[in-house]
Amino acid sequence: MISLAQIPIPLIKIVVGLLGILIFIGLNGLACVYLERKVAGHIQRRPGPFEVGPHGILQPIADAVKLVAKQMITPKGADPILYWSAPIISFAPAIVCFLPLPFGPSLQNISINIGLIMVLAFSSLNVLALCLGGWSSQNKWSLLGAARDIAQSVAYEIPLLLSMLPIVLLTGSLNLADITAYQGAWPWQWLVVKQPLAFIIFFVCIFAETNRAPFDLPEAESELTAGFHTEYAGMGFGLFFLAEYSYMVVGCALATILFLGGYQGPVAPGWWWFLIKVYGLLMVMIWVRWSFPRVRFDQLLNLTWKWFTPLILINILITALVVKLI
Amino acid sequence: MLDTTLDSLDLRGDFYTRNFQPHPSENRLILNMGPQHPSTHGVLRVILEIDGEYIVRAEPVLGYIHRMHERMAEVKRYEQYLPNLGRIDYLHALAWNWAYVGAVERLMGLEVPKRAEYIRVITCELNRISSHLLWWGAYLLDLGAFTPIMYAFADREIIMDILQRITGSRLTYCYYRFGGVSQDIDDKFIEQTKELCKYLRPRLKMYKDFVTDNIIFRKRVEGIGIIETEILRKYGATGPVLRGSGIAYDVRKTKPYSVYSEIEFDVPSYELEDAFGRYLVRMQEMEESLKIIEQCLEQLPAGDFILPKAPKRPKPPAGEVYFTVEGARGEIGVHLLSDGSAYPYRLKLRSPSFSNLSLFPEVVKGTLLADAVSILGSLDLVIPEIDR
Amino acid sequence: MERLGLITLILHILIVVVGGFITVFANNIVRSLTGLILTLFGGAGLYFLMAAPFIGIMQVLIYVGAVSVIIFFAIAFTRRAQFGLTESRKSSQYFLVCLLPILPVAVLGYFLVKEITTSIPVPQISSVQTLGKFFLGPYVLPFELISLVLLIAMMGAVILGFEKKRIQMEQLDQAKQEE
Amino acid sequence: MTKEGLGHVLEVKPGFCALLATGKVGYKKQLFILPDDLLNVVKHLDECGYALENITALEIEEGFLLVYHFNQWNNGEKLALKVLLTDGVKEIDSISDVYPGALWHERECFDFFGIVFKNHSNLIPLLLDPKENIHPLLKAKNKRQPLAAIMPESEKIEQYIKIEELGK
Repeated sequence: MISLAQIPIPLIKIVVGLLGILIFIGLNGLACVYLERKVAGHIQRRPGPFEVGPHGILQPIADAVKLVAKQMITPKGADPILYWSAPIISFAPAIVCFLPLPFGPSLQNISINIGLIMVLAFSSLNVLALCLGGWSSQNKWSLLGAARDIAQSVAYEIPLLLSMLPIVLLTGSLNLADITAYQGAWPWQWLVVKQPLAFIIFFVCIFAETNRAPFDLPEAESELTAGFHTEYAGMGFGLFFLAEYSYMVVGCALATILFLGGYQGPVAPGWWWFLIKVYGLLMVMIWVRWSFPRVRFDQLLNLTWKWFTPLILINILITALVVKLI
Repeated sequence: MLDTTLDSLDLRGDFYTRNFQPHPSENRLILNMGPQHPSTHGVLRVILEIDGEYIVRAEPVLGYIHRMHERMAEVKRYEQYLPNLGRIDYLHALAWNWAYVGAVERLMGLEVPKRAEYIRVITCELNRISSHLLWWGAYLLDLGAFTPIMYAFADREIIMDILQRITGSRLTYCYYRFGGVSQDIDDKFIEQTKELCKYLRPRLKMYKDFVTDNIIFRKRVEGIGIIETEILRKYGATGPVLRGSGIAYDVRKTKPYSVYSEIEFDVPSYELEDAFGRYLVRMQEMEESLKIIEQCLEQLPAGDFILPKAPKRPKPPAGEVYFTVEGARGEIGVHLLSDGSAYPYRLKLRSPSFSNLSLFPEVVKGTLLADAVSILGSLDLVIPEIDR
Repeated sequence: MERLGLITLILHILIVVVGGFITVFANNIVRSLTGLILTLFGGAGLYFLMAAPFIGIMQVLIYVGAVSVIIFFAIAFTRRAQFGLTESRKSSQYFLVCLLPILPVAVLGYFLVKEITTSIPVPQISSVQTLGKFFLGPYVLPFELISLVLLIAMMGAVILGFEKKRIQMEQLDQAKQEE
Repeated sequence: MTKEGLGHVLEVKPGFCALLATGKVGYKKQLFILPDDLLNVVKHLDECGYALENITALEIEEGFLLVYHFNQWNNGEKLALKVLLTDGVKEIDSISDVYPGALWHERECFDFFGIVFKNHSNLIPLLLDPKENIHPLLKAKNKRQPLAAIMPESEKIEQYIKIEELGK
């Protein structure tokens, strides 16, 4: 028998951390659903959810209950194993993405020296899940959605990776805690001041990465009905949904850590600063979604390949020169 | 063995899919857009042959809400058929009302009182604005913007409230009668309408800032769905689709009916030939409609709102009449043949959306799927009107 | 701790083996690919166990996240995959398939038995900086050559893409003219 | 089909079209032609820049009357072409080669009346169920009226025009 004391401490840390992350993802999903609906409501000059609980605060729970209680339908002719593994593949890597994020000065699950790449690697798995789901649904709209998703990932993935390089060049580290520590507490000490172009490109690419409007091409309700998740019902759709919100938070958290000073703030640094910045960026994402039309597919490719990639390459070159010279 | 299974797979689908192409070539996909699809606005179905996302061929399939209005006309008395007209184009119901009532009036030689004509113009233009507003919201929804439709509906609600007080219904109006209208307008209506005009002008300006000048929107409509004049002529397109290509043909101006000749207004037309041209025409038309309404309210004469001797159960003399009015989607025509009995002998409804949609396969060839949605939206289709 | 490590190792080997079997025996091309991805994942896990997390993550980022997705793109749109068609194999094919892995196992096994190397009990974690210095130091030529190959591959893809687009447009024009 | 019923039907020679009085109908011009001349006339109208507006049909005692509505954009002047199919003939040339917009209108007529349009590229039901072979606008024999009863104006022929001179 293994006694409790024999269990290695890192393992306990990871298990506790994972539990914490799962709770955070769940709560974040609820908060995001409420936020999205409420902000959308106010943008559209209507109150948003108002019936369940005061100011509709319990609406996300009602939504969750509805999703869980719904029948899970497998379409005729679909590949059942791949069909049901797709939402799981979409959701599971999101948990890993949270591991190296420093929420606060001492609130980091694993302090890995390649944290940035780890987040990127696991967030790129979402594409795979989307194509599997789209392909296995045995629905032509889903298939088109999957195709769009792959082409889109080819488009945004490169400028997204490149836009982080200037930061890595400046800080000389891939550890997210180090990058946060490199920046100061005051806004003019943040890296967004040194790298405004990289920040803009990074943030726009995050929209594409999370399939949010105006780059929600794989879903594109008005064109592909619902794209890759046309056929999903109940928690199958729910997991895709949760994954989307998780990736949104991961994207905004990365932007916060890389460009906005992470958990550092002018007064009393701590995890609250981190959350304020992350949810501030989330609000921007929601705001953009409800204000802009969708771009066309080739326009996204043009934007990323013809504008973002050359611009960010020039940016890297200049950064490298400056770093070398100073 | 593989080939035979492929063959049998290709032969799936209904009559129209099989008729479209029994054997699609390699790398091409036959796709059914509709009958339930978010951007076909109703139950239109378009069979597409796509290569990647490029559309090689398209064929609309109609008839999902076909109700045989023309047959219904032959078994109903003239006055019994009136409510049917509101159900043909549910967005601009009053124009259809007018087309039918006008045709019967012309056949019978009824002279409509001046006040009734003015009331008709006011209500019809109000209805046109509400129709264009809904199109505006729905079109942007097609392009992926979720918010404008909420704004459009909020504005449209005011117009519907105004019309509801007078006509008694909110959507499928049956307001016009042979020789006039069913109910006179009152001071409150006039006051509300004037307020609406004051309210809508800055709103339209806001819509321009909010949507028309948006770069993403511009890129989605400019140069998309170019329709040449020759195609428009051969397919008989009318309305904003025609005026978006630079031809200022408007029944209200070219062949004025009712009191349109006494009112000053412009017929907006843009020689852009693309979806943006059609968009601008409709946006401009709302302003023109406001102008018409304001003038009519000023010039509104006193008098009867319906001919005192108007027949409740008309029995027009034998003869033929073809009466056209300008609807929100184009020229609405009613071709009526009477044999002198209380039932129409034959009634043909010429719907503008029908002709406008028929050129869609021609325009959509070689465009992307996303553009097809944009083009379909820019034609402003109302499916019940096409299917009738 | 050691027992835990052993369990993890066996788990990863199992993932690799199961993934490999799925890849070979699945009668649907997309399922095969999924098996391949599983194998690659197991491989990434093994790198982690060998205290080379950078390589492991790169495996996930490049092979799973990028290469597999591109392969998916290529095969998912073939007609066979589109309609979910499956192929039945003959038993002789299964035999050949089983025979094939014996070769590398034999070669590797021979060297393992012949020259037993002593492994480091606790592996050292090499930092990214060391790796980078290696790539731009002693291995600069192969490193640059690889980037050149990648560049050429990218250019080729672009050229092929343009070519295909041109042919498509010609076909469309022809279809228009025919009407 | 008695000769008496046909007595009202306009006598048009091949190659000519009869210009009818319009009265209050709402057209600028009304032309009555023989089925064989249809394509010829439509080609002339195409050259004159007319837009196709509508195609409709009705069943009368003599047979089927097809009405083609054309329109001119610059002045809104409408022109109606009327073609009578007598003696149980249910076939007529399709004008879709000249006006592709006619494709759907003709399909609709095929749906409602069962009139077959020759050289139509895709003559399948447009609005009705393709499985049910019914033509809802056909009238019972006792309900059919003669042409003169529903179109009193069409008795008055103003003049005959040679088709070649139509454009003038």
